[in-house]
Amino acid sequence: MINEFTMIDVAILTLLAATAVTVARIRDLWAAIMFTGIYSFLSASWMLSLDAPDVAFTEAAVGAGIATVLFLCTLALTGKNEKRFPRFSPVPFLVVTITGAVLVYGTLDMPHFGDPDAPVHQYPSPSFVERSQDDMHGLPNVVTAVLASYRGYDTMGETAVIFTAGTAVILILRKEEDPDDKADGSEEEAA
Amino acid sequence: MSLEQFLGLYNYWIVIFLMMTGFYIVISRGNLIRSIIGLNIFQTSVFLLYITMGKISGGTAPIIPPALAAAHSPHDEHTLDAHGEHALNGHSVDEPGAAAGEPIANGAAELAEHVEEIAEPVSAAVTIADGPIYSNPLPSVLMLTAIVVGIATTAVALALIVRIREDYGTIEEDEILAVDRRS
Amino acid sequence: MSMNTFPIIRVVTKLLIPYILLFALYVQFHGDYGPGGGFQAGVILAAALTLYGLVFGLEAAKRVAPPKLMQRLMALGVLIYAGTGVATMLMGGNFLDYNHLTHDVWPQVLPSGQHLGIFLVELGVGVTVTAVMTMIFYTFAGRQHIT
Amino acid sequence: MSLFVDILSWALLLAGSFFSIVGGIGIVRLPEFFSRMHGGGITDTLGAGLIVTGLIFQAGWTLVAVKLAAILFFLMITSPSSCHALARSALAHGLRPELDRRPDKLPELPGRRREEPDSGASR
Amino acid sequence: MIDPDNLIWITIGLPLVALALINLFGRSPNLREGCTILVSSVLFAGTCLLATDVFAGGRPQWTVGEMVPGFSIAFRVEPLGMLFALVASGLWILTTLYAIGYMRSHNEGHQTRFYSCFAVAIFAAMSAAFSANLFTLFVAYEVMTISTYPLVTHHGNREARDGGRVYLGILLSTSVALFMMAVAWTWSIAGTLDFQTGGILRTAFERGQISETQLGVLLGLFAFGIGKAALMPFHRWLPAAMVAPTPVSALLHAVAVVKVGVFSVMKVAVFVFGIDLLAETEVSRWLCYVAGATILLGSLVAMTKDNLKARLAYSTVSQLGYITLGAALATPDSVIGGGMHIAMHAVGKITLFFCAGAIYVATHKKNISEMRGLGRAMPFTFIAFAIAAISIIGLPPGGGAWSKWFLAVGTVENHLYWLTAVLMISSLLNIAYLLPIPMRAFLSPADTKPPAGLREAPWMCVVPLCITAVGTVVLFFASEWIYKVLLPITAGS
Amino acid sequence: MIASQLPVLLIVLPLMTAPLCVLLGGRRLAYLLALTVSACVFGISLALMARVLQSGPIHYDIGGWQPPYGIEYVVDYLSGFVMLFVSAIAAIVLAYAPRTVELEIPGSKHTLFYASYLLCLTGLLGMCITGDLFNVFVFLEISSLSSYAMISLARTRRAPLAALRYLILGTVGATFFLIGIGLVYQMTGTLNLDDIAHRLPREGGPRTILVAFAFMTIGLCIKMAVFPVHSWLPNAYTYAPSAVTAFIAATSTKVSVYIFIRLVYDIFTPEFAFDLLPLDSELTTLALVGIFVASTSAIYQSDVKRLLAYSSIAQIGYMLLGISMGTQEGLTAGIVHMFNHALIKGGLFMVVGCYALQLRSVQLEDWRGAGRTMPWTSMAWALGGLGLIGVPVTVGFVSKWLLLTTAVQTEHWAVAVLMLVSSLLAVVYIWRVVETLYFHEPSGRAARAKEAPLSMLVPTYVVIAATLLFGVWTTYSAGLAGRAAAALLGAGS
Amino acid sequence: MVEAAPMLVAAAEAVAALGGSRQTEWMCAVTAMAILVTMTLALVRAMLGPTVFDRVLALNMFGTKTVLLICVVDFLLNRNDFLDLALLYSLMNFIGMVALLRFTEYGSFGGDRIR
Repeated sequence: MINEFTMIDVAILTLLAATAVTVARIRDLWAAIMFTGIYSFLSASWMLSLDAPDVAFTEAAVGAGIATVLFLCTLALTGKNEKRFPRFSPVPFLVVTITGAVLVYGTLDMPHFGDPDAPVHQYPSPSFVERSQDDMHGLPNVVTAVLASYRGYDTMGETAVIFTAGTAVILILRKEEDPDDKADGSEEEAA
Repeated sequence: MSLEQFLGLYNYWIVIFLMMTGFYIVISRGNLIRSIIGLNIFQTSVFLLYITMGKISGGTAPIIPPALAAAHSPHDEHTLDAHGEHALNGHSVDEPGAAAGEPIANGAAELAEHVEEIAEPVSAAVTIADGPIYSNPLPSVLMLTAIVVGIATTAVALALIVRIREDYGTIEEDEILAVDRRS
Repeated sequence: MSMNTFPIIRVVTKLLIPYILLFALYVQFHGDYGPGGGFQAGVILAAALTLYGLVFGLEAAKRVAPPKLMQRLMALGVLIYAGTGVATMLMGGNFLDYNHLTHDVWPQVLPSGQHLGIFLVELGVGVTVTAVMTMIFYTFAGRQHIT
Repeated sequence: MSLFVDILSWALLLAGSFFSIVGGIGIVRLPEFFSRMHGGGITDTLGAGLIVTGLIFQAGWTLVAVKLAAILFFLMITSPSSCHALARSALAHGLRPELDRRPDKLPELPGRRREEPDSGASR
Repeated sequence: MIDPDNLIWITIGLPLVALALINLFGRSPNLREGCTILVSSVLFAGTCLLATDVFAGGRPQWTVGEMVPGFSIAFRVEPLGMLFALVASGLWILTTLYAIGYMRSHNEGHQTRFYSCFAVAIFAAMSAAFSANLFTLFVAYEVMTISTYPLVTHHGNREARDGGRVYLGILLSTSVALFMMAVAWTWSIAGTLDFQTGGILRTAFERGQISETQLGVLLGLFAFGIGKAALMPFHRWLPAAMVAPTPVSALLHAVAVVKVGVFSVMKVAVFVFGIDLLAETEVSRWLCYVAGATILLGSLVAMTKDNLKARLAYSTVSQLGYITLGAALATPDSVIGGGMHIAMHAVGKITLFFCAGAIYVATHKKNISEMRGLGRAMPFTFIAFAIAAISIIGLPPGGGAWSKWFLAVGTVENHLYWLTAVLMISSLLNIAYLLPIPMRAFLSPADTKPPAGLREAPWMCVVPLCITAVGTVVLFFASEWIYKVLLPITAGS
Repeated sequence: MIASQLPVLLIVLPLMTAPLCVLLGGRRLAYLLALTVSACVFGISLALMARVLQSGPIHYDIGGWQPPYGIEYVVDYLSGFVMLFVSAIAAIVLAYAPRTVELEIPGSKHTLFYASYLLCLTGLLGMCITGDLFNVFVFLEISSLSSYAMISLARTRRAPLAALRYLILGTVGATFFLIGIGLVYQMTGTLNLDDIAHRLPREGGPRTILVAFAFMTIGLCIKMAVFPVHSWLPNAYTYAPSAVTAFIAATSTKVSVYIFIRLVYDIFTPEFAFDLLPLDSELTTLALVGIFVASTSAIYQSDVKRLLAYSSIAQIGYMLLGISMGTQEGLTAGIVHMFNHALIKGGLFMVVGCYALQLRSVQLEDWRGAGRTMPWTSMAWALGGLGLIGVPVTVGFVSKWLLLTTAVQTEHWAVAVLMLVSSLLAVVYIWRVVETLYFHEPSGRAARAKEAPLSMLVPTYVVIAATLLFGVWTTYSAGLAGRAAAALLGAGS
Repeated sequence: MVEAAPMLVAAAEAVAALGGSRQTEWMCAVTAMAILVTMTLALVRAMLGPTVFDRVLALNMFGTKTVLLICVVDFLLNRNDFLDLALLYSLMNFIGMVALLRFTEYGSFGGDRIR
């Protein structure tokens, strides 16, 4: 069943592949970063077409927004130019090829794309979508329901991850001579 | 390898290709920032893998439009499942051209009368063929978490790279090695 | 150091930022109904602050959202989230069992304990994410160059 | 009425698509940066504007239309301003339009970059 | 009268009590050493008490519990172990006494550590002696290795380190790589590790779970794995350990370490394989050859050594060969001879070491060639040396005569006449390297005039060595009693 | 009510205390909070274990949702056991930490450091307690991220680099794990561990499941630092602050091993993993090669922390050996070695911290002769080292013995022999340090050094004493491990 | 049970109102393809781009085209609540551009340079 969705699907996938290869091959680091942003945009678009708007939303915000800014910040701090472009190295390529081949081998028994009989769609029964209307008293967004309630504990872990990352970044980059015991490592660098 | 198989799996394969591109960037060991970029791409592609799993043909995003949600009453939880199902089934997204009113009315009437007799031909034609199926929300939820984990890792990695650059004066793998060897 | 050489960007940014904030709030509180939620809202808020910082300089951004405050908010968000779980425990349920939350707080908007719980939890996520993302930007941008 | 609106919106969509592709071809085929900006401009303003307007017609007077309008507003503000900034930046970095081949062009002095950025843009 | 079962944990626990007291009073030497003496005396008394029961036919036992799931620490006293325990605990008193004199006159450091490790070593010796299964024996064996390492390297200098390296290296590697493997293997085929009269491998062998060749390999793993038995070529640790202070050498060579080694070999031969099985299958024949070679080579090397302690060390290697031979011959007489030799050699060799130490304390001389004419200044020491040497050589009225006799009988019973010859030659060699020492001391004139004021070592050193010298003679007359008490272990299953 | 909520408190308490530290600020307060909470967590895990022993596994539905929908906690023998020692080590290391933290981490970072420490603990415990596969990933990342930060804190410039290398490899590992989770999810439609175990199509080995298993294994192997993918570990352990090294080395890899055990025995079942995939033989080979390579590298290190790091890699090999044998005894050995190695390595790294504090160096040459000026610390090293070697009466022996008997029983002769031989390599590298401490003239630093402060020595000795205690009393180490193994195999088949 | 029927009908109609006609869907598909083609072209320029600015220009254009694509796909999928996403995209695109400009122009994000 090839329809317009398939066409969009193929087109976005092709663009994704092209972007990924470009990132791998482009010389300028900043350009690689920008292409990573593009990659995020594209994958978000594809996620959207795969009925995952929440993920698309997040991926766009994170991958294309925050991550790009962070990468550029780092690049500004470390110097723009990559000194030596890595030559093609056969060993990593071999590793990657083998890994990829194994994965492809693994796909052969997978339920096909969009197959309604896939275990993912058959189990648990009733599905989250069916249940959540009762459980959540009419909360429309099932993803939110699953995220915050059914798997709220995961999300708490996620919050903890973010908090950990914040703490980690401050720990790593705070000035050592900072005499202030409390918060804020960078306030005295005004001007 | 049949065409059907190819069509059913090519999405996975491209995603695998993307993953491996990212993985290659990580392990080809050049610039540290580039490694992190590779890591980013690798992870993003894994997100794609998950999202592909959640997709169901002819499905739609697991956000139940408020109008439909309103049809649910929180009180009659007893029969709620059946109602919800049929209310959804009443509408067919993929047949926009058809005059929507009649079959829905039919279906709804049928349902209202004989919820149990769903197997009856008339209603069956409406319900089974193409109800709005919702894609699985669980992969989305997992990936929301994974995205957060990914950006957290990226942030920490970049912070480390800044420190390394300040201490070593370079972020190239081989130069760092050289500096280390000298000292 | 702000982007003094780009007056148009400055103007446009000034124009946009209120709307971005509005958008963030919309995403935060509309997350139950459409795509979005605490995390996304947090990122957008942080992006707004980042944009402000990019265009008007780090110091300006720090005046708007002081790092000390942000560092505390980082912690606060996690506490809100886990605190909600603890509250459900104190009310006799399992951890994060929102059905045990009283839901007569605002019946029109939050018709059930689940709604209230999700609301609180998303708020926690939003606060943490905003604070952490902003903090991360501050720390990176505030780092001095060594050439 | 409904059909008329539909047809109008289809036309807008098609036009938008056309300009979009034209702009795309422009950005690939045109010879140098400043002329390519022209291609980019076409897609960003004409293409985007027409398509979004077409969609607004599709949506009718609903919240969706408001959102679309907001998007259009956003695009119309941000895209040109970033293009403008880009051009400025390009000029400041010494990139000269192909047509601007003055013989008496001054060599770039690193120290003067900030002071004379407008010389190219105002012409 | 205390219940014999309780006596087991009392006797095993006493050295640990001593350990605690030693560390408690570490700061006041008199109190510390007084405690050691006191506890060791009590221990000896307790052991004697226990011995009366065991030799009367009692088999007290005490199970501590599982140390590793399925493997318990358990104790069960039988005559061979009892004999060993008696020797060890009795000699501990004397060694302590001697050590006090030696250590004080040398102003050695770390004395608290020294006495602590000593106590732990005795603890390990007692545990090994009473062990009811191979697992317990192995654990005790390893504890012994570790606890004696600080003693060997007591001086803490480069020489001590090198000696310690060899000591620990050989003992640990053999025990881990071979002994442990052998224990595990035994367990896997026999299903148990409990010592039983008549052996535990018999049924497995009869069921065909282990072939004759494998049995031989297993025996080899045991024989070489128990490195403390100093079977060649794993004997190098013994001379290397000579860097230790003399009381330690005495402990190592006479009381604890080597005796644990040969005792383990005996135990394995008698209670794991069973002498009947060994005799039937003749898998231990090769071990006889190795033991014979060790006996001969040990004596030959001892001849070449001028350093007194080194000579004694190689003598020990040779003598240990006798005991191993006793086990390997696997006849009742030879086994009893081997068991007896544990006691005989212990008392004899400790006397020799005490003498060596006393000489060193008094004159600071280590080499035999420097000892001419010392006998007149130190008559007690050298007379004791002579008596003990006679015992080691195997001449009456030394106790060694009997044990060597039984071993010789064993070789004849096995029709291994050339081994009988080896025993004879070795005894001749013993004479050649041991007797000249007291002879020269008394008969040769000194090369140089001994310094004025040269006299016996402190009484704390001399008294113990006199007692042990008398002991060798006493054992000569007590041998029949020993024979009788050891007889039960040779009974068939 | 509290009793039924204990499983949650175990996680939520440290999770909430971490932000509380940040919120309140003040390093002293943060430390006290962290210490109190980690002690509480230890108490809670004790209580949970007691309940499990009393009334069987505990299930707790978070949010009140039944498992296929919600996430559940499962506390059974295995997870309870792992949590017990992880929380114990965390509490003890925290009690030990302040002096070294003061020295090695800039003062302004202390508050956040303790917050990170708590987060790391949360992550580790969360991985153990959860019954949901994806949740494992989330908590894995919490612990990993906080450990990256903590590793990078040391003042040496190599620390951030080590942390980054760890991060890159660790993230690749985690991503592989994530891919594996995805594939499993796709084939079962569920993430709950029990559910997966029931629903996983194993018949005929679907290719997707094989690949999923392979990816999860590789991912975990990276986290466990199994031989070919271990390269992150030496640097990370070497350059991290002492307290961090002690904590991470003792707990982090163990928790990954725990997940691996869960994976093999609970989810995929040994029949699938070992019969369909030749995972056992491959893992055994890898483990053995890893043991030899890592132990040999350890011998040549001049940096003591690095030496211990390589030894950790080798020890992981022993755990894998046990796990890959596929029998209950082997599994018991693997599990108990997790516990034992946690104690030993924790203790040894704490000792290293003591030296680092007093000598300001972890280079072996700077430690020369420190045995005289820091006798207690040095003795702790020696005792801990004995545990690592696997001498009887230490915990190391228990696991080695179990491994050996299993190998012999299942007739993996080569494995048994190689394992024993490899454990001799440990003697070499541990003893090198011991000799440096005791048999060299004190270096400049060591001569001036004083004994480590009591606040560090006491926790260190608590751990060291535990290595001795659990070496003889295994009811709650090997005993629990045995029950855990029995439960795993009972449920799996 | 009987009272629920009118509500069901109302709900069904509401959903029907969201759906467009078949032709519109087709139109949208065409537009989407056109946008994708433009995106491809932009990507080509971004890869070729001799100067930094060409690349930035192309990337910017790519971003705005993505926004449009989202809008169109929304209509294609009949899920208009995704439009928030388009808004977010344009916002992120803008921020990315500003960050890039700041990067190329100032080479720093706040702190001073020390030499």
